[in-house]
Amino acid sequence: MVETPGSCSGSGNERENGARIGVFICHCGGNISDVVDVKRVADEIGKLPGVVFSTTQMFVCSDPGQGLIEQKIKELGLNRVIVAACSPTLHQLTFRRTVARAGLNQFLFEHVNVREQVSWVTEDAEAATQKATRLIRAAVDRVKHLTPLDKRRIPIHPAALVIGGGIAGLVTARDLAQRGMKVTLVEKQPFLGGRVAQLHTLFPTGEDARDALKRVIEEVVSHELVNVITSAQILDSEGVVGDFRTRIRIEPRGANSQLRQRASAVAACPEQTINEFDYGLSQRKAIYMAYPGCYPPIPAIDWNVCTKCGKCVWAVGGRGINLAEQPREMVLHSGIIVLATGFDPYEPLYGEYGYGIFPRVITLQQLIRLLDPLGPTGGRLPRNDGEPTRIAFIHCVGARQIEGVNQRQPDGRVKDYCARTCCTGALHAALEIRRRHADVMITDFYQDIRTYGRGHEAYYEQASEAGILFVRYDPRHPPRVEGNPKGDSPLLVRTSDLLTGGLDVEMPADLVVLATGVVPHDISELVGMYHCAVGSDSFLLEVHPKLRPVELAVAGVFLAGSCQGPMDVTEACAAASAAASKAAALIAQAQVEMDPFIARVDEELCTGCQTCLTVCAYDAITRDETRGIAVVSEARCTGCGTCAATCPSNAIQQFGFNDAQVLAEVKALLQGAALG
Amino acid sequence: MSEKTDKAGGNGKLKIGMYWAASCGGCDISLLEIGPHILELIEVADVVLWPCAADFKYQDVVNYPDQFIDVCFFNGGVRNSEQEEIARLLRRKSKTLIAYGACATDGGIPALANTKTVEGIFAASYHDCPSLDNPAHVEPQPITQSEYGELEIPRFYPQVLRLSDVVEVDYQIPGCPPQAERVWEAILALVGGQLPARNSAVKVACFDKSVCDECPREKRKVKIKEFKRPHEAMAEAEWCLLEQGFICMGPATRSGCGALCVKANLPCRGCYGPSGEVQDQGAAMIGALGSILDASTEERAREMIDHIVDPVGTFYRFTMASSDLKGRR
Amino acid sequence: MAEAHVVQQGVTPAAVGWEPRIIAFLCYWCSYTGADAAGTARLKYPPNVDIIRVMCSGRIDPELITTAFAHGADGVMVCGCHIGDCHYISGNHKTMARMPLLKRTLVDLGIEPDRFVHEWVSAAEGEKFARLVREVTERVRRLGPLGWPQRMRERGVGCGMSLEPWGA
Amino acid sequence: MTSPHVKTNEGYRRISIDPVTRLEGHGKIDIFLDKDGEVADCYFQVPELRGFEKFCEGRPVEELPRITSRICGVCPEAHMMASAKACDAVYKINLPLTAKLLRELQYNIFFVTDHTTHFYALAGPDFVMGPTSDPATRNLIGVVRKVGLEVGGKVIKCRQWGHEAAAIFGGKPVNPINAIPGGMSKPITSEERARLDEIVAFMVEFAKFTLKLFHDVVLSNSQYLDLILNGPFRHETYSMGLVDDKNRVNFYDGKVRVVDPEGRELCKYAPADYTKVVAERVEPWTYLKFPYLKQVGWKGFVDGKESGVYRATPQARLNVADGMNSPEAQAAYEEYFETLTGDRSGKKPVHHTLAIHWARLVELLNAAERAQELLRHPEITHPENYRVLPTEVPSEGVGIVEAPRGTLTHHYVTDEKGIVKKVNLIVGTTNNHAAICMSIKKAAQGLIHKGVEVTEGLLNMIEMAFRAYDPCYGCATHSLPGQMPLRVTIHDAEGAVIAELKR
Repeated sequence: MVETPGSCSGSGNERENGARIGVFICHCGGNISDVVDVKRVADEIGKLPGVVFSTTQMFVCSDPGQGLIEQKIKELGLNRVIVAACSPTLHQLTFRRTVARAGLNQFLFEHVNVREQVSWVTEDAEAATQKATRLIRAAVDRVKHLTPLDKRRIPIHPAALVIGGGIAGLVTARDLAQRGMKVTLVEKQPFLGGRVAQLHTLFPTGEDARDALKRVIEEVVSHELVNVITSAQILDSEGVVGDFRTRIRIEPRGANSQLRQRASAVAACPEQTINEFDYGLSQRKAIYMAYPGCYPPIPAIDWNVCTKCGKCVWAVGGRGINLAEQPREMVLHSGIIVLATGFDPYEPLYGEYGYGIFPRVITLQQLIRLLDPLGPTGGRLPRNDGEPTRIAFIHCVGARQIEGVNQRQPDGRVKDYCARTCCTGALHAALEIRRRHADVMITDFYQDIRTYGRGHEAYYEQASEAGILFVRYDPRHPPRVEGNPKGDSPLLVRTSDLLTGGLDVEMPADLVVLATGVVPHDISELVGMYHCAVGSDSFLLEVHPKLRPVELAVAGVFLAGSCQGPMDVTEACAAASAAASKAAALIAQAQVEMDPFIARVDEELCTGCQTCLTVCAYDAITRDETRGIAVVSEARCTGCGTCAATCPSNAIQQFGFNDAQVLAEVKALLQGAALG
Repeated sequence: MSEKTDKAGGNGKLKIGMYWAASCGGCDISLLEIGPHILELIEVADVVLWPCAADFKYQDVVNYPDQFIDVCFFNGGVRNSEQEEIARLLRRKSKTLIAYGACATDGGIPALANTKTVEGIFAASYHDCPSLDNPAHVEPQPITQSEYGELEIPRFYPQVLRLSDVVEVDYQIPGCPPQAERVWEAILALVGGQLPARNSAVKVACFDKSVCDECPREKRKVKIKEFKRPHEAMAEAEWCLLEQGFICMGPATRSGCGALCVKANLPCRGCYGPSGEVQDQGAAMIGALGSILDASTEERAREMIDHIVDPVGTFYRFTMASSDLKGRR
Repeated sequence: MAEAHVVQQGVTPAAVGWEPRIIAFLCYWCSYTGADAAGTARLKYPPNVDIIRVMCSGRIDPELITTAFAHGADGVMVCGCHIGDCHYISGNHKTMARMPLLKRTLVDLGIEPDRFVHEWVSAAEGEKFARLVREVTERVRRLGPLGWPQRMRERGVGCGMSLEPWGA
Repeated sequence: MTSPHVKTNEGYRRISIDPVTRLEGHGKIDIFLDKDGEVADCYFQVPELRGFEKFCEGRPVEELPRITSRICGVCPEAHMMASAKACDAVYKINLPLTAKLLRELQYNIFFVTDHTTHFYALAGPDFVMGPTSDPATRNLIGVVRKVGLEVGGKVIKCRQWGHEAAAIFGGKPVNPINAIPGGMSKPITSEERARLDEIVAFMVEFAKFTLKLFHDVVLSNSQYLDLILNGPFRHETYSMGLVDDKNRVNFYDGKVRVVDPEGRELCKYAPADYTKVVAERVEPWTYLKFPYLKQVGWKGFVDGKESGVYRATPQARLNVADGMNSPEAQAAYEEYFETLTGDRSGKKPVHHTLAIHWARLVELLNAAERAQELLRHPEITHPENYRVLPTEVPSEGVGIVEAPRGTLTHHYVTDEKGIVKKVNLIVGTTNNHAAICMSIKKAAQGLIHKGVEVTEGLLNMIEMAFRAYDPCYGCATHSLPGQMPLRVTIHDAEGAVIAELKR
């Protein structure tokens, strides 16, 4: 261990704005020290003005390592601490806590990355050692400009708003309630259940989807802390973490719990419309129940279809139906918000694999409805003459698309991501068909089979054993679906089979099932309202895919389920529980702690030019008309620093990243470079 | 040695000097702009150097004791060897040396020459010019032999320097030219000893806000749809020129001028130099401008930016010599 | 000739063992994590690029870049999240407009385009980051030292030229 | 400043006047005396260069009026106007009436201000105080003290109101910016017109007063008159100046007319043709070029009909013109020529260098009167016609105005986007460069003889020859004028200082 108090006696420190810097360089058990000569670096750094202690450690993150930091802070009165080790994404928080334990403000700590960005990427040991020295030297100059910062603390109203009544929203609401949190669950549709209600059985367990759903709904609606609101539409939302005010509009249901003879009310209705629950495979009335055993178990009236003819009212003797019911508005007060807005199945473009042209080309979702004993056909597949004998599945429809090969979507992009659920889903359905009709011949056109989930691979094996024929197509030349000139079956699927070295395959089919991908449910108005980050795949974007997977960058807003990306039911529930626990933890703190790296306006320097007012994506900057200067709302600011780079007078500075600090880094890194 | 020096020296009045080096003379004129105050000024102060207005001589200045001049206003930057020497001389002879005007503080318009080479400048004047008659390709030389002896002219420097590049400066008075009212206020503050502690970074006779602060035009908080050059469109009278798409340096420019150019319906070009604690006016403006484009794609952003035909000449119109990079490579 | 009036300009040729000095400004969420990914994958790249971390590429003030060149950087890199993937919604949209504008300005001042690189690097693109560093370092190496500070000192910036002849 | 180690050749003495004071800009004079103490030769050197021609390249042409006005802060309007006119030509714009009126109006008001400055601050002291009076008082303040505070007040008021007028047009009192391709950046309101009317009315009165002052102080002083008529300050050159379609003096617009020493027209050219008439020589010992008349040719620093040397001064403008465009000024014009040539028609040119001061005052009156006339034009406050937008593709253009110090030419070439590719400038003072050298030499030869003691007053009289041109080396060199006061050193044959003149 090298200790070098020499070069920086008291006076020296005064010149360095009184900084007493301790530097701890990690061997990382050789990960760093095998390449970087850490001892030499410690020596070099020890000579810098302001540095009163410089040492190396086998594992700085270990208990002895952290112990040493605390000890030296107390012993030498260190007021700045630098650790050069792995990436800050791993241990920055660890060491902040360490220095805090020793009574030093945690933001007087600086983390230098000499593993991921030095020892692991550099071959030449000498060069790596010099680079490490430069980076730490820059940190030394940077920390001289650091000031103690406090995390922002904002009180939290102990209630949660969950948006979306699908499986993810339900699970989130349940978990929150079970943790004793007050929850309001709002659903746009008149009925809960979302997409899962439209499934028949669930993989990999094969259990009945609606039974599972029913159990969750029971747990939710029976819980006294949960308030469920259906037919609810979000109008606008204001406020910040801890104190959101969300205004909603509740469409009139038309029917209420006094309605006894529900069946006759529905039967009496003369109006028919397409039943979106069956993906257009059936019709429903203007007053309807979404599905058998749906919740709430009360019919709802579709006002777009209802003519207010009154027949239903007559049929039930006027009790329980009110055609004059008016919409209501209310404001929901919550400390946090969970978005569980779900997905929509990919709707193939007209003519994509013959979709829309040939009635016998259907989507996997439609097939699942057809297989449902309670579905439009009571579980029977469409007949032509006799049971269909040949069914072709085509995978990756509206998924893993290739620019230039697949037709662009209305948004100008192609759906290049894997929808993850359709492989298993398709095989699950195919096997179901085989179980029911031993004689059906099934061909499965795929580019890759991705039955990645636990127990999912079994479907693939069973399918192969069950004699389902797999044809692998080249994604650059996807199969073509055509009408069949020969009468034996209405359709033809053509492609060349990679498995047989590109042999041309021409497969007659009575039914073509498109295993379609998934797209996020359109929530553009919510995205604007809550300043959500959205990925190029137009799913909502978490703060960090691994480290903070269920949080949005906007404090207090969480993600649950497939609004974040394609998920099967298992994953959606897991994500929902994760979101619930994160949200609950936040509420439990009673106050929220936020990183202090926010922007602040120097009132002296602000010239009132108003350039910054349009740049904040979070509307955190407003103009104080009386003083004619800009003001940053601490609670709204997410600390990106964009406004700081915008301000033409450098009047806006970002804590932790102000000009002095970053410029000090730049100049320190370039020491000596000036000599060419 | 002339009695007038003693006169200037003897009566305990403030002794002021005004010198013009690498500038256009507008600064001297701007000092005359204080108008009637001139008569007040000569009551409290003696001019001991003001070449364009009075016959005080180089020899006098040389003979003045060091620190003899109480306040010396030095306008213009340093373009040649003579100007550097005079700057050093006046620093020696002055208690307070003030860089007066954009050329002295930031290089000013002449520092646009820092974006060109010396060879290019000479070529444009002496070799490649439509009205030229110079078959022998003659160029001015520092020393020329005549039949009677050597003739000498000063060395031309590689680029324009600020006064503070050459000598220690006590205060900066920005502006092209500085506004008379501001200057008179500063002179009064000076006489009353109310100026802040001297420091080459201290700017006086100006405000800390930006030109927008003095600009009467309305901000509508909209992003810029497209850029327009001043001659390409009629500007809406009451509305912020920048929001209309005319590049206006106002947001990145120190106030004090009274937003005169915008009031004349033309965008600010930044003659008062950077505002706040900014070092590099151009970089600050680029940071601001880039943040307020109404462009959602890179292509659109590039299209818009391509209509900014002369970034350097626009963002560094007056401050090339004080910018981070100082000039062209 | 004009030279008669000017001290000879131009930096001394690349000192033996000269190594390019390149500063890279990276946003924390995408590009910095991308650089970490390169490390985790043990991809090798030259040691000439020193990384400075900011929360969002929108924080990267052009003044940071002019300062870097003015203090002797031979090259500068700016990396942020791909357009559409910004964790602060649209911080990188500002970068998207600032950097090309700044680049044109730098080029007009004689800084070769290859010395200033602006690229999008996602958290997953460790390979891309490593490749970028290799390419940029190589290009800058071919261009040689920029040597801005001594170039300007030779022209009298900050010190004057004290050129003879003149009288006094 | 001359370096101590600059060599003077065997057998000669050097007198350095470095620099000349009370002019805008920096000029340096080296006089060489032979063994007999007679003037062997005399060099006037301009030690600066700024390179506007070069650094205007790459700039958008519409910015040049704002950039080139910084060539000279003493006459920024001149450069702004010439530049704006060149821009109009580049874009092939025909200005609407109100735009033309406003520009000429602003320009004439500027002329009043500028001529006032020169007469009272720069030239006046020599006459009011006397050529050999105490240098300490030989300045504006001295003048003010002598003629009285009331007059001084007028002078200051005239300048101040002049700049207030400039501000009304251009926003800025110094370095205005308002002339742009296609016209002016803003119209003037009837309120502003009313205020301008007040200002201009005062200026007319002030101009008359100044002419009277010149009569009382100068013309009625026989010594001065003798100095003007018979002093070593006369030589015959060609004259150049801008005239309107009736060959009357016009500062803002028209064609450039050149007459020979006898007053016969040599040529009359449109701005675009300037290169057919004027060419510029380069000498190694000065940064400033020497324009001359191509048709006549460069014969060195000599005057007369055979030499291409010409002058472009207030006097030259009167010489080339058949008259003035305003009544009072016309009267003054006739008196001027009658007094100096005996021919009130103005057909016979005046060549007395010191009489340029008088000519300047005739112009002062003309500018004020002309401004008054323009201001009363009904279209002057038209709310739209102050500007048009360019429609043509920009290419090349020349703009010419009369700067107070001579004919000012701006010549631009641009690409199809209006980005400047080439700039050429011939500014007022440069036209007179050769003539100035000659006047100085002539004055020196006339004044310095064997045995004559070289006094400060004597040297100031050499400076007077120079000052008459109101030369502006800010303009001329488009350089950064730096002035040093007068110092005279007399070296002996070995170059050693044998006498250091102190004032």
